[in-house]
Amino acid sequence: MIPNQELAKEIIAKRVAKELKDGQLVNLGIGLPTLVANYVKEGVNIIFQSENGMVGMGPAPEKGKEDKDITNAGGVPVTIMPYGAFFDSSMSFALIRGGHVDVTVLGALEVDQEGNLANWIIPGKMVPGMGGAMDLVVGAKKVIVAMQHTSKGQPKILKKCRLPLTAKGEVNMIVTELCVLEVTDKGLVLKEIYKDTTIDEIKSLTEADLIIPENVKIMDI
Amino acid sequence: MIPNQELAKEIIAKRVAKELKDGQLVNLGIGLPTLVANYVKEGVNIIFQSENGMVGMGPAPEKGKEDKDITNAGGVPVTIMPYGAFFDSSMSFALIRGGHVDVTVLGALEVDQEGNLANWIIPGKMVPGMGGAMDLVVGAKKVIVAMQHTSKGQPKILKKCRLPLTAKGEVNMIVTELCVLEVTDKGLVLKEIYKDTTIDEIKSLTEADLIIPENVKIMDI
Amino acid sequence: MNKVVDIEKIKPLFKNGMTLMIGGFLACGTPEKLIDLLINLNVKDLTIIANDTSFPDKGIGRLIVNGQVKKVIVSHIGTNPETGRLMNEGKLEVELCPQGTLIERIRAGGSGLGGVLTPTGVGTIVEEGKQKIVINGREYLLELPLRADIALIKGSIVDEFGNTFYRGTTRNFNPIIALAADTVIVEAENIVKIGELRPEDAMTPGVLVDYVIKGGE
Amino acid sequence: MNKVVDIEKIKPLFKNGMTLMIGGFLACGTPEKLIDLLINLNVKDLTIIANDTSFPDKGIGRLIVNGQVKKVIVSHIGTNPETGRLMNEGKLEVELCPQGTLIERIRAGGSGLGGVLTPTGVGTIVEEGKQKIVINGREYLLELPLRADIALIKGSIVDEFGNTFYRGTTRNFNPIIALAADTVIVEAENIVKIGELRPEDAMTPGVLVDYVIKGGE
Repeated sequence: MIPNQELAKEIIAKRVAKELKDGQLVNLGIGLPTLVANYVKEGVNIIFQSENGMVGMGPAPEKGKEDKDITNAGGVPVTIMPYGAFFDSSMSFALIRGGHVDVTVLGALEVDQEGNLANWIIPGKMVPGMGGAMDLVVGAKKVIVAMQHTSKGQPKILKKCRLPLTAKGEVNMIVTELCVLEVTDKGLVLKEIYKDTTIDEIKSLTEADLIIPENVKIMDI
Repeated sequence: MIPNQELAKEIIAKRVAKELKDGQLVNLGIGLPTLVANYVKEGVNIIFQSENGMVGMGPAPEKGKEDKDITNAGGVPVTIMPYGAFFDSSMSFALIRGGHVDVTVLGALEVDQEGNLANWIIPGKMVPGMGGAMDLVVGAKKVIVAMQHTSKGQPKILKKCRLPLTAKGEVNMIVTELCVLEVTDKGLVLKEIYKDTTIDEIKSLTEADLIIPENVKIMDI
Repeated sequence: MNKVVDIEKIKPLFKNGMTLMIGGFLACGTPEKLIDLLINLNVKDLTIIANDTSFPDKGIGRLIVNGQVKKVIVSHIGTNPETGRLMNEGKLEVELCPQGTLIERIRAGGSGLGGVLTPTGVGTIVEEGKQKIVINGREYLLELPLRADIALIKGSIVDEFGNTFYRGTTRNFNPIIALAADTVIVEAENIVKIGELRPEDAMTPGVLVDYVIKGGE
Repeated sequence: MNKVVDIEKIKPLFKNGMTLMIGGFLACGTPEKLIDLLINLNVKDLTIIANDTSFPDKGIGRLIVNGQVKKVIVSHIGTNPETGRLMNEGKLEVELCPQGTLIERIRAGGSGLGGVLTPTGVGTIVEEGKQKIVINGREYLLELPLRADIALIKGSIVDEFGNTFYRGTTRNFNPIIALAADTVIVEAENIVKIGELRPEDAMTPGVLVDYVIKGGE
């Protein structure tokens, strides 16, 4: 376990950043996934999409230089890169649902060994709504779930999601502070583990069945 | 009969022009309907749509002042009024099919007493294609057929169209050089006749059944 | 051709029980002066179709807090706790719709389409009560059109005829809802004379607009 | 980030039997230099999806006259007598599609929709072989998506990243086909540096574009 929350998030964000390839169009969800942008390597040009109507989203503006007309999907002022474009919501989701977004990175409440994802509602408790998440998960070419491995010690990687789904069988990869899992037809394959954990620890913190190949690599971040 | 073709077309165009009300968005088909624009009264502002991607279409440019990037649906250079807008084809047909076009004026090969229209194909002979006509006839709030009453002496206003239809039951009004017909649930009502014709002559040149009210007006153009 | 009116002029348009579409994404691109007007008029039992219910002190959020809304059709309510509270108390009906589906439903309503087939929501509770159609072996949900009585739009630069240019990310739902309502009102940050906007910049053609009112900057 | 290439570079992309979408409306907004290239390469058995087959001496019309086309999916062929002649001789397959339906089918193909329901064509031969769906008592045709291997686009001002601005009525099918093809090539009337186009003017976002080539003016 990585009790330090900040370190956990940093590990996840760094590892996800390594999945992004030069020239890709990427949508980062609110919260933890947003941190990924901070760890993209120099020389790797990633184009960020914001589903409220922009590609080429840039970093946060300097204090006092905020432009009220340029915000991200969280309603927060951002900037746009010189190669960026603004458009309306129907174009934004044409890009998303039409397979033009290469990678989407989202958080999860639960994810399971069939690639199902639940991240938009806890009935009777928290009903934020799905926003653009359902379209992103269905439409993006690659779906990466970026989340802490457990929630209050309880597994979030399950045999079968119990919460209402965001999408069925669309997740391709799960990155936590402990490991990298690939979703395959046969189930979840453990690809990498963090240097300070063990396969046994990961198994103990995961409800889903894990396929453990012979050579599980140490997460390189 | 009005043997003078030019006069016939002028009568039709003048009469259709009177149907257009201030502020309406109007699409004029290629050919005869285009002439309607010449007869709109001073002070009546009609906004013309061209389905290739413009509202606020203006008159033909002066010779030598053509702009290759501003053409109408016939591919011919036109101008745009200061209140006009350019857009793509999906927006253009959102306007058309979405009921935002108040009036469309089209020619016809045949029209019938149920408001059916045929104007896009003579199988084995002439297959120009429907272009935007099917969408216009289905989508516009009011559909006016503007055509000469007969073709080579043969009726074009039929009991039932014989050619493949452009749309079913969408025509609201038929304007020829001889008369104005309104399409109603009960059939075609003769509303006006041209000053130099008679109801009997119109009947003899029309295959469709006509409903003749007590007071048929003289066409006021 | 001049559609610019004093805000007094449009007051009679609003009635209790109406369906409104309102532009904006978390208040970016929302016509705040028109929201002020709705609060002033205190019209009730509104159905609001929009991306979200904003924050309690901004845009649509203010109508929620002021108890004027009977139902919302939105993709997200998480930024306005009052929406969730009223929903849980049974005082506000919330229909959640995936964002991409919501904007397509509005576009369909405004462009004469009977519906669209989307893969979004298949296998989730979003599919409940909806027709499923299989195309080339893949399941799609048939999503139906949405329309409103009035659309409230925020434009950055608007000419007197209603041609509207949206700056930055203020565009979002605005140009699409302009297609899907019986009456369209644009709140303009800047009003210019006819002819001052390039025809290519009229992201909403003025022909769709009924009234232009001057908003704040 | 610079996608501007010499026209030689894109030659290997074209193969016999491909499906191409080509922008333009009666040649206004058609990339003529890319048409030149196709004629030069003499690729055959093409399927072309476009608004029309233009005139015999312009745009797509030239490919028809040159005998390179196996099938067209268009709304209109009346301005090119050669299209009709080849069709009647059984040498060219012509699928006619209402213009509004055609652009929606392309948009659906480019935006992940499984289809759209349109009232256009109901009660005509256009409905043959298509599923009819009744929504609120009105009949609609289920029209299916279209996609292509390559989209050929004409832009008025294009930056090196591919962001494209269309002047006047040259826009027509161009921004929609840019969504619906595996490879997108823009012929630019004017090429500018990245940053010289306002982000609001990128009617086709550069992220959709693979190659930019310099066209004539």
